[in-house]
Amino acid sequence: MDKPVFEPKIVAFLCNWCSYAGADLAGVSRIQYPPNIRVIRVPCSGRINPLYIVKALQQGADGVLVSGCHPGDCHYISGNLFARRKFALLKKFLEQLGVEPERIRFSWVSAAEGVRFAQIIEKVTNDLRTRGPLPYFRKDPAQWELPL
Amino acid sequence: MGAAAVKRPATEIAAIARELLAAGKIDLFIGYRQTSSPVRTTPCFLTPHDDVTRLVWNGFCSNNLAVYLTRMMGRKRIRVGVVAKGCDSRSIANLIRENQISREALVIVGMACPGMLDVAKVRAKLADPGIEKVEEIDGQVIVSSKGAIRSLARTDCLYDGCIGCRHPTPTVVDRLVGAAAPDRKSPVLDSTVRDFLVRPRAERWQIFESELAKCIRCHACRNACPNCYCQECFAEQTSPEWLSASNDMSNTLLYHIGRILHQAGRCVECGACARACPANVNLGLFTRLLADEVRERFAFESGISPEQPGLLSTFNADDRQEFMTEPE
Amino acid sequence: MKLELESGSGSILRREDLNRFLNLLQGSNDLYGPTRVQGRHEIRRITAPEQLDTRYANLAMSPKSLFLPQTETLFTFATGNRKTSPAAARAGSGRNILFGVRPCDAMAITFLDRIFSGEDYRDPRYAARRASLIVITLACTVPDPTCFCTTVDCAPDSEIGADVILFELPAYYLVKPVTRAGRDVLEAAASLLTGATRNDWDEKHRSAQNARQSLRHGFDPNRLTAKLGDFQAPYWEKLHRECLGCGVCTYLCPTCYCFDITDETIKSRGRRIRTWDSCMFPRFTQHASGHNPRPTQKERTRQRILHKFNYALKSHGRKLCVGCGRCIAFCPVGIDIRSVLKEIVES
Amino acid sequence: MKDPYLPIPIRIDGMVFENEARDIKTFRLVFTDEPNRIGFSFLPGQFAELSLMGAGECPIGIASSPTEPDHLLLTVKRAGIATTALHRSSVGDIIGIRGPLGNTFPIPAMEGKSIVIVGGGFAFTTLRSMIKYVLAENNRGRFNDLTVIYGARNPGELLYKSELEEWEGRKDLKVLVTVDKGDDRWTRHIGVVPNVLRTVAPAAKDATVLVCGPPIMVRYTLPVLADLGFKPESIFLSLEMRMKCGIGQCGRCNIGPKYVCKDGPVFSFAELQQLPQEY
Repeated sequence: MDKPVFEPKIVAFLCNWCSYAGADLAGVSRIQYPPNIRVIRVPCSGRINPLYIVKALQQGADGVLVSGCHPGDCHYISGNLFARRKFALLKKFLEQLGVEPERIRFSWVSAAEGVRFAQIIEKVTNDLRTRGPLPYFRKDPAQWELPL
Repeated sequence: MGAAAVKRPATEIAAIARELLAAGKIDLFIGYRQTSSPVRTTPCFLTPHDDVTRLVWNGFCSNNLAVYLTRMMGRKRIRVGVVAKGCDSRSIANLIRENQISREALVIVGMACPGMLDVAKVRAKLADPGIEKVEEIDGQVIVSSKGAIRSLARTDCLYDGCIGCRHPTPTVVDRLVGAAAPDRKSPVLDSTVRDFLVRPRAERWQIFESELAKCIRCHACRNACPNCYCQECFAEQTSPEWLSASNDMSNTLLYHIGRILHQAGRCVECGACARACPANVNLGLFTRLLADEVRERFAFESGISPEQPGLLSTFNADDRQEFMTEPE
Repeated sequence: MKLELESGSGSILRREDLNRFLNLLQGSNDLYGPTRVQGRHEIRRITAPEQLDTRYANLAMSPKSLFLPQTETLFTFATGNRKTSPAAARAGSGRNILFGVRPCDAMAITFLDRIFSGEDYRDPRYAARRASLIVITLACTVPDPTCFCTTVDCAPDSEIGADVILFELPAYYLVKPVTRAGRDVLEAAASLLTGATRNDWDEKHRSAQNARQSLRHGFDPNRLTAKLGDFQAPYWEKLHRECLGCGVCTYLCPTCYCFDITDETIKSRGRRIRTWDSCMFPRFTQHASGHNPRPTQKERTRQRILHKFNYALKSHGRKLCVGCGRCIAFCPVGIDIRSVLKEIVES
Repeated sequence: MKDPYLPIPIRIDGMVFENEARDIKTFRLVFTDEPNRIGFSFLPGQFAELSLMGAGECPIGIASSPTEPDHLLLTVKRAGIATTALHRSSVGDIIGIRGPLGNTFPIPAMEGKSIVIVGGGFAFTTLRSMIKYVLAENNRGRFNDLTVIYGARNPGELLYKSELEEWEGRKDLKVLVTVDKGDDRWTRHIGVVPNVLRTVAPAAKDATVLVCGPPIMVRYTLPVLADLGFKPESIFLSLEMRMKCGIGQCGRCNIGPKYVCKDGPVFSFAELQQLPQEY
């Protein structure tokens, strides 16, 4: 029997104006993409507190994707450009500490890019299938019953 | 010029404090005084009628006094004079920029800083750890213990963080004590950071975990940090609750990742967090990872002036974005 | 040989036999002892005697986490359904030997006993851990500059809280069983012990006297209690100014026991936990309404000092301090509780 | 060994909003198990830790009287995490309870004497327990006159409205209900509690007074009681503090050397005068 493929849980923070609409377009266009993402709609990628990403990993996500409007297209003019600085530092910092690059992803997807959205989800999911579950950092109730 | 013209820094600080307090220019002066230990100073708070001769200046004045400014000034109309080393002045510049304290209510007595002494390094070089007296003369640290006198090179006794100090002279200052030293151009990447980064990924995470396994979550690193002035820290927020009260590894990692991320573009690498840690966690390494990345990626140095815009409160349209995910 | 509990009794253990001695005591028990971790001495579970290292003035961390873990599961439960079914946490079994704590830390354990194993309410988890524990104290010969045990009714050779005490003398250890349990546990190592003589005791007394002489009060401890009666004294306005409110002093203190009880959940599983807390933290006393009876560091510092040196005397007849000096050694801003108390006495 | 931290299960049998602001609810709780019910023996003045799994515990004064043995009543204001979770729960839910905790009103010392009860706003809960206790058929003869003065900011904030009306109709106690600000339908007193107390002027001789209310009410009530001739020894107050363990271990609810959870919550004013003002 084939070994069952690991299906990662991915939390996707999508901005309301572009990437969420892009995901919506992928849906109404019947474009197939892996069902591994759990979407959280946010007003803007600039709304993302880096702690959301870290906390998602701690609480059971195998990976996190944040997606917003392309630079220049932000509904709030520049929210995504402020976000880009934060994301650059967060991603590099966690990678330096030893977190695999595949676990934290950022992308730009516009409301018209249903295909692109599906492709990104495909890529993110496939990479994490190869990586396997997050082996560290996660909250684990199994450790609650430690013998004295 | 006669020898009398060369005042000891402590005397000079005391004179400035006396003058400022007497003239009613400030309500409070914050400096250092010696504790019962020859290798420990403690913050010293002086009001107009207090004795300014208690003030000292030596290699053990490592506390970053900027941490008291938000506590003591805040929204109160109180004018403060404060002794500031290079790193402390950068913290002050950040606090002014972040609208936490008023520049007008502050007199900064800047110290040309020769670097602070790490007692652990001094002790490690002595046979007997019972230090009775310490003098610092011409780049030497002269330590007396039980009749024995040892002379150590000052450079061998500095805190790790002080060795690579880029801004020994205060960046924002009203009165300068000592001769200004030029900013040093240390390598962008600190050597301890380089050593860490050449290790395989899994090993890096393992080092991170084993260091933080020592953490007892007293949050002293946060309380000692001038940047950490939030009324309610994420570590103690209950809605949303970022962290439960448990000090399990997962929570400890989240706390430290969160704390360090909040320092992005703000940390001045004063080392207050690492020195405050009672559990000897190598916090300097992890905070410096981010500080180095800030320098490398954005060519940004925190706390250079109060007018400088914050790293994360601004952007460039052409900021690098090579880390973004593209479809295959 | 026969071991007696009477004063003046005791045995001699050659210094080179210490590891063998502990090995024999350990038997099938768990042994916790001092080991060097990155330049500091800490209590760890010892699996091989070579891990032991006794060259320290005091341990960096107090051993209180062995009895009062920083995080402890009180019970677990399932959430999400309407029924909750708390299940009590298991308590440990078997015997543990704790070797190498200093007399101050041993004395501190007796304070914790009063709180968690007192007359009113007994915590079964604490009681189980405590009942399984044999404390072997290592008396002090060279106190640290931060030590002040004699100021607070403890001593470098105090036997309070110990089951067995070892006095370190130049050539050997003088071993004294303090409790019946201590005497029983020593039987396992009887082959390494020889009877002590009056000379050995004289030597011990000299050594203890030397250690005691290196400790100075700096103030008259007897005047402290009277001075601390004034809740509104002007010194409270000043004593807290340096304090950053970090809680290092309370977390490292061997007698500080204050704790929090909270719930932690992951998905459908949850547990109620008891975790260390500190009177130095603003939220410690903050009501759900937002009202805080100790709103600033002034009130919190006052609480810590009064609890240790005044309230504890009233409710337990003892100061809640053993003079281990950790709060002095590790305070991030160099606050020295001795200087603080001196200032109060001299005010 | 009995585990003092383990809550026992209890079912929410009913709940009712008490005030117009809809942030105070009274919960009727029924033990799921007869031995637990019998084991939970308490007297007026005591409190219990209610346990909401996942949200934690909250210390709540018991508003029912031991003379109402079928259930417990606890009146809870929604404030923090646990009380919010409690407000959100439904009838039929099983929650946890630890207790009874703390001391009681000084019942033996009150026997044969008159009782004056002065309450304000939401702090009337354990006073209700005391009133119900005194009014119980077997108990009424043990005590002399009972005077109740109860005030709230406005009529909507009064607790136990229908019971107040019932008490007003009875002959064996005197009830005075007042509000700071009335509305169109309000026909009873208007004025703050200390003023009403001064007007009513209950006799201090052989009387005990129990005071529970917001700090501002307590502060202005105490001088009036002194003027009326009440000695600090015969004035009792019930205090509130942040609590966790409820058994004097966790170290946060102390006023001086006294722990409110264990040595209180009921203190005589004479006792409180000996303690620092830190509550």
